[in-house]
Order: sequence, then C-alpha cells, then structure tokens
Amino acid sequence: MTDATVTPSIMNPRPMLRKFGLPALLLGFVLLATLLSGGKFIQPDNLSVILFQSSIVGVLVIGITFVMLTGGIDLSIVGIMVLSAILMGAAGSERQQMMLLNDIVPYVGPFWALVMALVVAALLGFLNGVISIRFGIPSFIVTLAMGLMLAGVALMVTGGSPIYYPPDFYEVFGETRIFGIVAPVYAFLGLAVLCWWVLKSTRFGVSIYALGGNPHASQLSGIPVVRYQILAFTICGLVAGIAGGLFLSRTGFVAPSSGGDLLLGTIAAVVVGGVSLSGGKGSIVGAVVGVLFLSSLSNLMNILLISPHIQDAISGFFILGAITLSNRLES
Amino acid sequence: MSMNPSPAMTGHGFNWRTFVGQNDAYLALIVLIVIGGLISPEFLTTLNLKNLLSQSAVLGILAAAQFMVILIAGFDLSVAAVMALSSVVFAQFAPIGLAPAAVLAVLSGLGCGAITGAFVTLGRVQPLIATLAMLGIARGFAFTVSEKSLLVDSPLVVAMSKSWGIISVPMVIWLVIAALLSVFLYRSRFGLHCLAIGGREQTAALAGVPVQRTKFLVYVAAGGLSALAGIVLVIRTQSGVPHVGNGWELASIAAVVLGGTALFGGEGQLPKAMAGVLIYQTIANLMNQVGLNPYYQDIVRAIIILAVVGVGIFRVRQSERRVNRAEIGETE
Amino acid sequence: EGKGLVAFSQADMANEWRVMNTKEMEQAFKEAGYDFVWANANADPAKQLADIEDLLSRKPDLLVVAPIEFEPLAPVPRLAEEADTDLIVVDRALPGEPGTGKWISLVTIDFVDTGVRVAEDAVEQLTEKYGEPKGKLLHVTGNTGASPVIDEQTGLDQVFDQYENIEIVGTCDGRYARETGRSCTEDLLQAFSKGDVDGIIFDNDDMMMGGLSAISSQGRDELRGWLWGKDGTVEGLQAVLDGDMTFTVQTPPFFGGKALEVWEAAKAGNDVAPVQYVDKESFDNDTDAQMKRVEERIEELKALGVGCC
Amino acid sequence: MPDAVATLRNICKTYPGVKALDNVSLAVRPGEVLCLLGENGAGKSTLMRCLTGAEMPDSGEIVIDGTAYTALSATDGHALGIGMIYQESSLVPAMSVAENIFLGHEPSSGGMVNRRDLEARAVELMQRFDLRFPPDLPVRKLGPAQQQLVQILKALSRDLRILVMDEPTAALTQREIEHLFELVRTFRKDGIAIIYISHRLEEILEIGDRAVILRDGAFAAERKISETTEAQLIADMVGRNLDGKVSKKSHTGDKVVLSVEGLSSKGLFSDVSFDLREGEVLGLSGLVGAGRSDLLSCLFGATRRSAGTVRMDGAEIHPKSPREAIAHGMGLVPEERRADGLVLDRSVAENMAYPQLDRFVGPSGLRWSKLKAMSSQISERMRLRTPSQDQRVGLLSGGNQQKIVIGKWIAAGARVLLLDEPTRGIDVNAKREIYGLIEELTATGVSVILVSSELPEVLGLSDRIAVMSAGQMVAILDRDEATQINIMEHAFSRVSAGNGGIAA
Ligand SMILES: Nc1ncnc2c1ncn2[C@@H]1O[C@H](COP(=O)(O)OP(=O)(O)OP(=O)(O)O)[C@@H](O)[C@H]1O
Ligand SMILES: Nc1ncnc2c1ncn2[C@@H]1O[C@H](COP(=O)(O)OP(=O)(O)OP(=O)(O)O)[C@@H](O)[C@H]1O
Ligand SMILES: O[C@@H]1[C@H](O)[C@H](O)CO[C@H]1O
Ligand SMILES: [Mg+2]
Ligand SMILES: [Mg+2]
Repeated sequence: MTDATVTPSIMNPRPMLRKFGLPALLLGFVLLATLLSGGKFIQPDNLSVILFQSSIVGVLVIGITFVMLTGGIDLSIVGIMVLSAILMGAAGSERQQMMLLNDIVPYVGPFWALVMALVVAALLGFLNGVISIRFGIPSFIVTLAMGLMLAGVALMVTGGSPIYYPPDFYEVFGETRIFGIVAPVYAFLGLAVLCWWVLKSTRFGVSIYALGGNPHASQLSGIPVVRYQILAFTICGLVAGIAGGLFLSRTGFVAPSSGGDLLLGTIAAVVVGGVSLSGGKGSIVGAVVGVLFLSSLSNLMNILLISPHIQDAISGFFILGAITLSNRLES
Repeated sequence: MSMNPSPAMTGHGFNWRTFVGQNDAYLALIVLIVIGGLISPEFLTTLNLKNLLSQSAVLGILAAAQFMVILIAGFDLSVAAVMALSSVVFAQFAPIGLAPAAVLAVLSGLGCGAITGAFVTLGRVQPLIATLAMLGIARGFAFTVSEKSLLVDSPLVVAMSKSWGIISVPMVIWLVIAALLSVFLYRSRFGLHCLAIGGREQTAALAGVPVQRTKFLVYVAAGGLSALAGIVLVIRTQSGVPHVGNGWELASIAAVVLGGTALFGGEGQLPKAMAGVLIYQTIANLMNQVGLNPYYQDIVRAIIILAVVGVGIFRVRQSERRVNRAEIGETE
Repeated sequence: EGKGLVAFSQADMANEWRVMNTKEMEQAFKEAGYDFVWANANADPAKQLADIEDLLSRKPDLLVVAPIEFEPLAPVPRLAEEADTDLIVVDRALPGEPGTGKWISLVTIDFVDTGVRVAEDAVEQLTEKYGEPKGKLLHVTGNTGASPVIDEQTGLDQVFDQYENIEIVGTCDGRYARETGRSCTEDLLQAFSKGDVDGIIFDNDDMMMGGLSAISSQGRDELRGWLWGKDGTVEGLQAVLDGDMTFTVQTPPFFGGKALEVWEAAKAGNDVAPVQYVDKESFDNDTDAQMKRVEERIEELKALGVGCC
Repeated sequence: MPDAVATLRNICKTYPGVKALDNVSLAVRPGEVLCLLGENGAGKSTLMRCLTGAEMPDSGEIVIDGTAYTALSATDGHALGIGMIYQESSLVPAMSVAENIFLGHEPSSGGMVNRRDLEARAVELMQRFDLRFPPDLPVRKLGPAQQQLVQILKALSRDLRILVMDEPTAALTQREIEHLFELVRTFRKDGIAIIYISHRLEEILEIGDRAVILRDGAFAAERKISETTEAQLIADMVGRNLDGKVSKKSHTGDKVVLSVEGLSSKGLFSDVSFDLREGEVLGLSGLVGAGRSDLLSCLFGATRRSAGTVRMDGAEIHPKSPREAIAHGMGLVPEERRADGLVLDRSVAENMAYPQLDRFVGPSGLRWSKLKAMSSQISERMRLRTPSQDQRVGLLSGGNQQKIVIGKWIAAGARVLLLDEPTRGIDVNAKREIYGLIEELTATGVSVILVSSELPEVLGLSDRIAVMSAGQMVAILDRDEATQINIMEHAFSRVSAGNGGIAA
C-alpha cells in the first residue's frame, strides 16, 4: 500500500499495553495467589485440581461463546447439561433404571445412552435456535423459558430422584490420569482447541464473527445467516450435552436440581473473558482464560480458608477491579 | 407519500390494530384473568385477588428497578441480592426503631447501586458483569450482617401485614412507587435522557445529555428501589432473609419483557412492565389455584412466557414491516 | 367426593430426601381418601409464603407445611387462623406456639441433637486415636444460612467447646450437593496436606460421597474412615460398611403417616402432643452389631424403594 | 472583515494507524459560509468533530471569543453556540421527532417536561421546511430523507453562532435542498457562521463564500468561491488536474444477460420489465422512495417477489436469498453501506472475502494467506487506502469503505452488479475511481444496474436509463434521448401535486 496518511504505529505505546496488559495482570494474580497461599497455589497438584474443577464450566463456556458471538445468549445450558446427564445415567444403567420413580426413559445401554443424550442436547440447542431466530424472539427469553421447561422435564423424567448409578464408563473416565491429569481436563482442553480452530479456520467460524457484527450486511454478502445462527445454538446445545457427561464423571451423580449455581458462573466467566454480549467480539482463548481465572480465585479463597459468607463478595470486588484495570490498560 | 403510508401517518380515526398494539400487555393480562376466572372458582375471590396483588408487590418493585436499568440498555442482576441485604439490615436494626432501620436499609441499597454505577460509568465495566459482581457482594454482606434469617418482632410490622379487602400494605407501597416513578419517567428530562441513552448512547452524548451521570443515577435508583423491595419483603414475611430471591433477577427481567419493554433498551413503559409483573405472578397463582402438579408448573410457565413475548414480537413485526428499511441500523 | 382437601407446601425438591418426603406425604393422605394438592417453593421463602396463601385460598381442610426456614414463615399460623384451616408443620419449625389456635402440631427432627451426635462420635474417635481428646477437623457445610446448617452447627459447637484441643480448622460451603461437596473437599485437601488434619465432617451424605471422590482422586487414603455424614442414605450407609465413612445420623423423610395420624386424632377430639419428634437413629461401624444394623437398614430402605439392587 | 468567531489552531489527531489531522488551522467568521472540501478520509468530519466537542484533539487549540481551549466537551460546544449536523445519523430511532429535536435541551421547568409544549415547538420548527408529519412519530418510521431533515431541525433548535453541516444534502431531494439553502442564506444574514461540507461541488459554488481544502489530513489550499472554478477545487483536492465531466464509452453487447418481466413485489413496486445486456450500464432514475432500492433488493433475493419472472442467460431464476443470487453471479452494493454493506468490526480482508469464503477453504481449514493475497490484490486494484488488510473496516473513511463493498463483488467475479447510490457521500477522486472501475468492468462484459440520484452521473454513465415513479417503471430512455428534463418529467409522472410524494 502506498499511502501517505498511514503512519507506522511502532512508536505508539498503546498497542503494547493492549497486547501485554492482560497477560501481565494475570501473571500478577498468579504471583499474588502463590504468595498468599505460601506456595500452595502454584503446586502442580493444585493446578491440576483447578483444571479439573474448571472443566465443566469451561465446556459450558465454550458452548455459550458460539451463541454469544452471534449476538445471542443461552440461559438453558445448565438445563440441557443436567437433562443430558440424566439421560446418560438413566438410560445407560440397568441398576439406575430400577431406581427411577417414573419409567419414561428406556434402558438402551451405555453407548446408546450417550449418543441419545448428545443428540437430545443438540436438538434442544437447535430448538432454541429455531424458535429464537425463525420467530425473532430474543434468545434471552427463549432460552430462559427453555431452561425452566427443562427443569420441569428433568423432574418428570426422574420423578425427582437423582441418578446414582450411571454406567461405569463415567467413573473410569473421570479417574483416568494421563501425565497426572485426569481425562475430563483433556476433554475440556481438547474441545477448546477444536473450537478455537473452528472459529478461526472454517467458513462457519469466520461467518459467525461477521453475522455477529452485522447480520444484515452478512446476509447481503451471501452468508447463510439464519442457518449459521441456528447452528451456533445447536453446537452450544451439543457442547452442553458434553458438559453433562463431564458432570456425571466427576461424582457419578446428577440430580434434577444439580448445577444450580453454574449458570451465573458460566456467564461471569465468559464475560470476564472478554466475549461481548452484543455479538461479534471475543474468542475461545479469552473465554477459557476467564474460566481459569474465576476457578483459580475460588480455589485460592478456599485454600486461604476465607469464610464462605464473604467469598462471593470478595470475588465480586475482584472481578470489578480486574475488569476496570484491564479496561484502563486497553484504552 | 402515495405508496406505503405508515400506519401512524394515515388518518386519526380509531384503529383497532393500533389499539391492540399499544395495549398488548394489558390485554394479555385481562385475557389471563378471564381465563383464570373461568377455570378456577376461587381465582376471582377477594382473598385471592388480595393475595395476588400483595405477592406481586416485591417482584413489582424489583421489576421497576430492573425496568430503569433495561431502559438504558443494561441489565441488573443484583436486584434480588440487594433486596436480601436490605431486608436483613432492616431486620437487624428494627429493634432500635423502624424508621432508622428503614433509612439504613435504603442506604444500603443506594450504596450498592452507587458502587455498581461507579464501576459501570467510571470503570466502563459491562453492566451485566458489574451487577453480577454486585450480586455476590450484596449477598456476602447480607450473610455478614446475619447468617440466618432474622425475625422482626414489631407489632407495627405485624399490623402492616393485615389487609382490608383486596388492599394490603405491600400492594399500596408498590402501586404508589410504580405510579410516581411512571409519571416521573414520562414527564422528566431524566426519563427522556434514559430513553435516549438506551436508544443510542452516542447520540445522547453528542446532544449534551449527561450520559454518565444519568446512568450512575439509574443504578443508584435501582439499588434504592431494590432496598424498598427488601422492606416490603420484611412486611410480608416479618423477617429479614439473607438468602431470599435466588433467581428473581431473571424473573424480574422476564416480567419486564412480558410488559413489552425492549430487552436491549430505549423503549418501554413502566405501567406496562408492571402489567408484565402481574402476568408473571398470575400464572404462578393460577397454577396453584388449579392444583397443577409442581412438576409441570415450570413447563407451563415457560410456554406462557414464550407465547406472550412471541405474540408481542410478531405483532410489532407486522406493524413495523413497512418502514423497516428506514431504520438506520448502525452497528455500534 | 373425597373426605376433604389436604394441601401441602413443600420447601424444595432439591434432593432425594425431599422427593421421598413428598411422595410419602401424598401417598399417606390419598390412601386415606383425601384429595391432595401440593406446591414446591424451590427453596425460596417468599415463594413458599405465596404458595401457602394460594393454597389457603382454596379453603383446604388441612394445611401441611414443610418450611424452608423458621423466620420468614412467621405469618403462616395467622394465615391458617384467618382461613380457618388446620395446620400441621413438619420437619423444620415455625415461630409460634404449636397446639394453639388452628396449629395442631409440629412434627419435627431435632437438628441440634444431630450435630451433638456427630460431634460426640468425633470426640470418641479422636480420643481413641490420640489417647486424649484432641485433633483437627474440616467441615463441609450445607447451604450457608439454611436452618439445619445453623442448628447442627450449634450442636457441634456445644460439644467441641468442651474440648480445647479439638478444632475445626477449615470450613467450606458445599451447598448440600455432591459436585460442590467434591470441589470444596478438593480445595481443602490442597490447603491441608497429609498429617495436617484428622477428618472431615459433612453436613450430609451426598456431599460426603463427593468428598470421597476427591479423596480417592488425590490419593488421600489416610482420611478414609475419618468422615462423618448425615441422612443415612443407602450410599452413605454403604460407605459406612466399606469403612470410608465412620458415622452418620439418619434423618427420616417420612412425616405423612404421622401427620395423618395426628390430624385424625385431633379431629376425633383426642389430645395430641403439640410437638412431636420423629425418631432418628445413628449408624456406626465400630462393632459387628453396628455393622449388622447398617446392613439391615440398607435392606429396609431398599424395601421402601430407596437405593438400589 | 469581522473577527473570527472560532479559530482552530494546529489541530492534530491520530487514530490507530491513521493520522487523521496533521497540524490543521482554520478560522471561521460570522456571516460567512465556509466550505470544507477534501477527498474521503481527508479529515473534514474529524476536524469538525473537534470543534463541536464530539472528539478530543491530540494537540492544538480551539479559540472561541478569545478563549483558548485544548479540548471541548459536547456540552461546552452547545454552550458556546456550536451546532453540527452530523454525517452519520444522530437520531434516536425509537424516540419521537419532537423528542429528538430537543434532546439534551428539552424545555423544562424543575426538570419536568411539558410534552405538549415540546411538540408545539417542534411543529413550529418543522413549518420552516414545510414538514407535516406528526411530531410524536418515532423517527425510525421516517425515510432517510425525512430523518435527515429532522437532524437539520435538531441543529437549528438551538441558539447557534456556528453551524457545521456535514453532507447535509446527501439524502435530500432538490426541493428540500432549496429550502435548506434559503435557510443558510437567512443565517448568513443573521451573522451566523456556517461551515459546509459537501462532495457536490455545484452546491459549494452556489452557496459558499470561501473554501478550505484538506488533503490527507493536512491543509491544502484556501480559495474564494467567487474567484475559483470547479476544476480548480478538484485539483486542490486531489493535488492534480482532473477533468470534471463524467463520460463513458458503451460496451453494450448483444447478449441479454438479465431479462425481467412483470416483476412485482407487493406494496413496493409492480409490473417492472426490462432487459439488461452484456456490458451494459442501465441507469435507474427516480425520486426518493420511487422503489429503486426495493427493485434491486428484490432482484438480489433479499425481498420477496410477488409476481413476474427473471431470466438470467435465458434460464429462469428465482433467488430466494442473496446467497442464491450470488451463486447466479449477482452482486449488490447497498445504499447504506455502513448498515448493510460492511461488518465494521472485522478486517478489510474478511469483508472482501465474505461472498466466497468457500474458495479459501483447504483441507486444513481456511487459508488465510491466500485470502489476504486476494484482498491485497483487490485493494491495490481499487487503490484502497488502508494501513493493512487486517485493519478494521470501521476505521476507514467513507470512500474507502465503499471501495471494499464494491471490491468484494469484483473479487467474487459478479457478472451483474446492482449498484445503489454507489457514490453517495464520497469524494470526487473516489467517485472518479469508481466510474473508471465501472468502465473497466463493463469492458470485460460485466453488466451494471446503476441507481443514482445524481442526474449527471446517471446521464454520463448509463447506456440506457430507466425511470421509476411511485413503484412503476414508467420509461426506458436511450442514452441520446435522455435529458435531465425528460427524466424528471417521467419521475414525477405518477406523483400528483396533491399528495406531494415523499418530498412534500
Ligand atoms: N418517508 C417514508 N416513510 C415510510 N417509508 C418510506 C419512506 N421513505 C421511503 N420509505 C420506504 O422506501 C421504500 C421505497 O423506496 P426505495 O428506497 O425503494 O426508493 P428509491 O427510489 O431507491 O429511493 P432512495 O433513493 O431513497 O433509495 C418504500 O418501501 C418505503 O418503505
Ligand atoms: N473513530 C475513528 N477511529 C479510527 N479512525 C477514524 C475514526 N474516524 C475517522 N477515522 C479516520 O480518520 C481519517 C479522517 O476521517 P474523516 O471521517 O474525518 O474524513 P472525511 O474527510 O470526513 O471523509 P468523508 O468525506 O468520507 O466523510 C480517515 O482515514 C478515517 O479512516
Ligand atoms: O434434614 C433434612 C435433610 O437432611 C435434607 O438433606 C434436607 O432437608 C432437611 O430438612
Ligand atoms: Mg466525513
Ligand atoms: Mg434507494
């Protein structure tokens, strides 16, 4: 480009701050945490605990990122997660079958239970997408309603009782260690890498950013906007289903009321991670960093034996401070 | 113009569609009430109507707070937690005197609102995340004030939980707040500025609207209103309850949207939002009235919410189809 | 048609205990020929109050309330009075005087006593270990602010306050759920290395099960046998048999039969005790007799359709 | 000569990667119409935004009444009597006309507003323009022209000493422009200083007293209007001499590429028929609201068709989405480029590639290097001014943005280009480049439908000119029979004086 109005920006300190401000902030946090905990925080053992604890929210965050990039939101992810975990556990275990108070779910064996649960999860996401995109009802409302509905369905399906005896697969999966780290963490990180690649290197990924930024212009540029928006919801549903599997593999247990506090935690993580509510902005990497940050914070407070009463208050102030600081650094 | 006159431009006679369009929330409420009267003999009794109105009071005041924040294109996820905080502050200090207790309770809400407002305006933190953080902070403080619920043993509070026909103290407080706030938002510069900020913040700023100050004040007001909801909660339950209201943040948003408020700001009428609250609460009341198995209640509620919002949106779409192109959808 | 209408206000349906509680309540009254309606407050006291108002406006003959919490339901006895409906409160208590006005009886569990039992067993075990009452414990609690949590804490404190060398060194809110119980335990185990603590008290068996997963996963087997729980669920009892959990207190969820009995007695003009405690039982694995009783209890529960196979 | 009301001194402003203003100075005196000229991206809007307080300069000062400010806020600007009609819409769509006009200075007592009073005052202002729509109508229900008028009223509603108008006429009809000019003349008489920005040189010659020309963010020249010519101004803007007239060779071939018969779209237009030949430019003329844009978007599959047939290369097509139309070889450059043409938050390269992302997908995913190579090739061909292919499109100036909107269709190899006001609000040089491009493309057989409200442009570029009036195609004129007069006659043919059309 031969252009007089363009001046090189190397002299400008802002891009540097923009680039390194956040990592510096995170590094600062890690140092602080290590100091405060007398080194316990940084122990490999503890780090692997944090990763494990992050895996469920982490997977949910990956799913919701797709939807949020399109400018939507999914408040039904936890509902989908729980229902699919219930299906995996109930339809996949004969022992569990005998325990269900309602006999709505048939026994189909572990493999087909898994498949069925994931298909149902994807279908529910698809339904969210179709209702909100085709009928133009804000996804906030559609998925809020879907979440309510699924809570009811979970109660109906189980008659209220929890899943205690899922197929052994989950327990084995949850306890298998590779290089000292449990399998669910690999599932989480693997999914993150896969989705990062999808967003960066596929037609769908590039289009998601476009339509999140300006759906109308994207439509006029030939991007199949509606199809991709619905696809984003479907992926989110499917991913929530995967989270259901991880949930089951953590304690071999799921109840219709499980995961009550995961929704706000997921949204907090994703927004702290820089994914914009209005669409078109944000990344998987940011979202995953958001999750790890919040999990580390909660782990740190537990290690420091901070009273559960004020943990929420402290993390509230921490989030406010961190975001304010990173905003300052960026502008 | 000759081809496509927009509905508002043609004549001034009574237009049935426009009428329905402008009063959809009220009509939906009336339909629901009529259905209620038909399917449940107890629904339209004085006792039940009193219950319904008194039950709506707490959510109603929270929804008024939520309404203001949504109007300026934000969300307030902290309303219920601030309410809980205010209720325990009130209960904690009630032995000293109800008046000072009420003042302290309201101050706690205003303080929370001020913190949120400061971070949103000065810290440029997204409202959703700022209020989510405030949710944690207010709950933390509530539990710090009192780990368990506190009974308020004052005869006055007990007296205030009495009722006269369909009239109850919570209902009166709610309606007075809603009425004053409606008039204020409709008639004041402040109200117009809120609409402008929610509609297009950049434009408002260029027009010299004190954007940051207005936003800050909205969060402070929302905090104060949430605190008032906390006091009404004490009147209803005779207690301050630190853990009350989980999930009410989303319920208040749903109610406001049921009342036709634009989810992303700039459009809405408080009286309609209050009708939305009544719709929300009537659904819950009716399901108990007809003895619907709680297993199915969530499902029914979800379907009704979807239907009401869906029909509203469909209708708006019909009436705006013609002029859609004129909208200059700047992405900002 | 039926003998009358019975309305039941349930606090929440968040765990198996509540599910059984509701099922048995419904069964008891329906089998006795009453119409039965119920509402679920989803752990929200304000909603429970509204539920009760709604149920009362249907003019039932009896209102049964399983309160979320004591204080916020203070108006309930007055509401029952105004509606001229008999009231029986089950599980947790309400402010006021059972046995006066329309409030026939309170059928409850003594939660403070539950805390005392757990603490006493812990003292006994620690004394056995060290030859004197001393040691360090962790505590994974139920939902912060919930009334059983607070009452049981009172019970624990009553006992531990007598022993200056027994200390609860770390607490975490496990919210009565298995997954959160696991996360709490994981973090606490990071804070306290092997040898730093002697055992963990859980506010219910579900969280204990989550904690057990954390213990296996982190290889902290020294804590097996040093876990306390509450509820006496089938899985909890199995853990007692396996030697993982050392002690649990059963809190039976069955109040329906008792409430029915009390009500019919009162209607017949008989005197009924205004406060009645349901029996509860502790389970331990120190002796063969105790082990045998645990096995029996598992069978009893299975016969009731709880637990499995 | 009276003293300056405002003086801008050595103003500098840098945006990421772009030096928008480089040491610019400017003074404006009461009672003069100072015209600000320059190519797209020359910095006109930015300079004025610094004056009104919408933007903060990096350095330099603004002197008003002898007081020097390093930066103003929007509120300061209003207090000092500086008003501006912004280039981009500055209305709140959901608020009423009256509310918009008085936004920020609502007549009120004790913070309370009397709406009746507000609306009465709005009506008073509207009468100056002969506007009759209800003051309580939400502005989003208005068409672009009326919205523009409301923006003008909004600026006029304040007591002004300086009025900046940034492309105020881009969406107006001739009649409204005349109203506006009358007003400008009244203001001039009242001693108000006016700064007028426009790319339409004939307007500048008509209304201006003095012109300041910016080039690449720096001061380039100052001219007295009475002593200058169009050619001179153009030369100042681009830094070299350019021929001001539009003309183009005909490349019309024999083959009918697109054949439209009886096309209707319910409520928008009806019974439109025409043929488009290979290499032909078919001009589409008409008044604002005649239905030209609707016709293009219907052809492009973006709005429903209710009757009629469309054939491409003889085969009937029925695109139900832009995607299908693109597959048939069409491309649409929409009227509102920021709203409909671009994803402002994404890069130049991505925007260029959207219509044909498939082309860059390899076995291991998108091939970014290939995509960027394409993008830089097109950028070069279009002489796009951007620091890099990764630049966010939103940061480029209007003309450069428009080049991207057109460029993506060139990249996609479109054979039928639907251009809706492709030169609206862009500078002479960029216009020229776009004209050249049309010529170049048609020479290679690309056919063009060109909607333009600038008659000289339509006349100069089109091989044939179709005229629409109130939703119907009323005439198709050959290049040599078309004149400004007969086009206008046709354009008005279905709009009776009584109901006035959209302009009334
Ligand atoms: N003032 C207005 N009120 C309502 N609708 C309007 C108005 N102005 C234009 N429209 C819309 O514009 C459409 C017809 O105009 P269209 O934009 O197709 O014509 P055009 O000849 O391309 O005019 P322009 O040059 O402004 O684009 C109509 O469908 C109508 O919805
Ligand atoms: N908000 C912004 N952020 C970054 N760059 C900007 C911004 N606004 C303008 N620019 C850049 O500053 C330069 C000057 O733009 P400006 O809008 O002032 O030009 P202009 O002369 O008004 O052009 P036009 O005739 O197209 O309106 C351009 O290169 C533009 O890309
Ligand atoms: O005692 C019971 C059970 O322990 C159950 O876990 C929850 O409700 C309490 O009241
Ligand atoms: Mg400009
Ligand atoms: Mg047009």
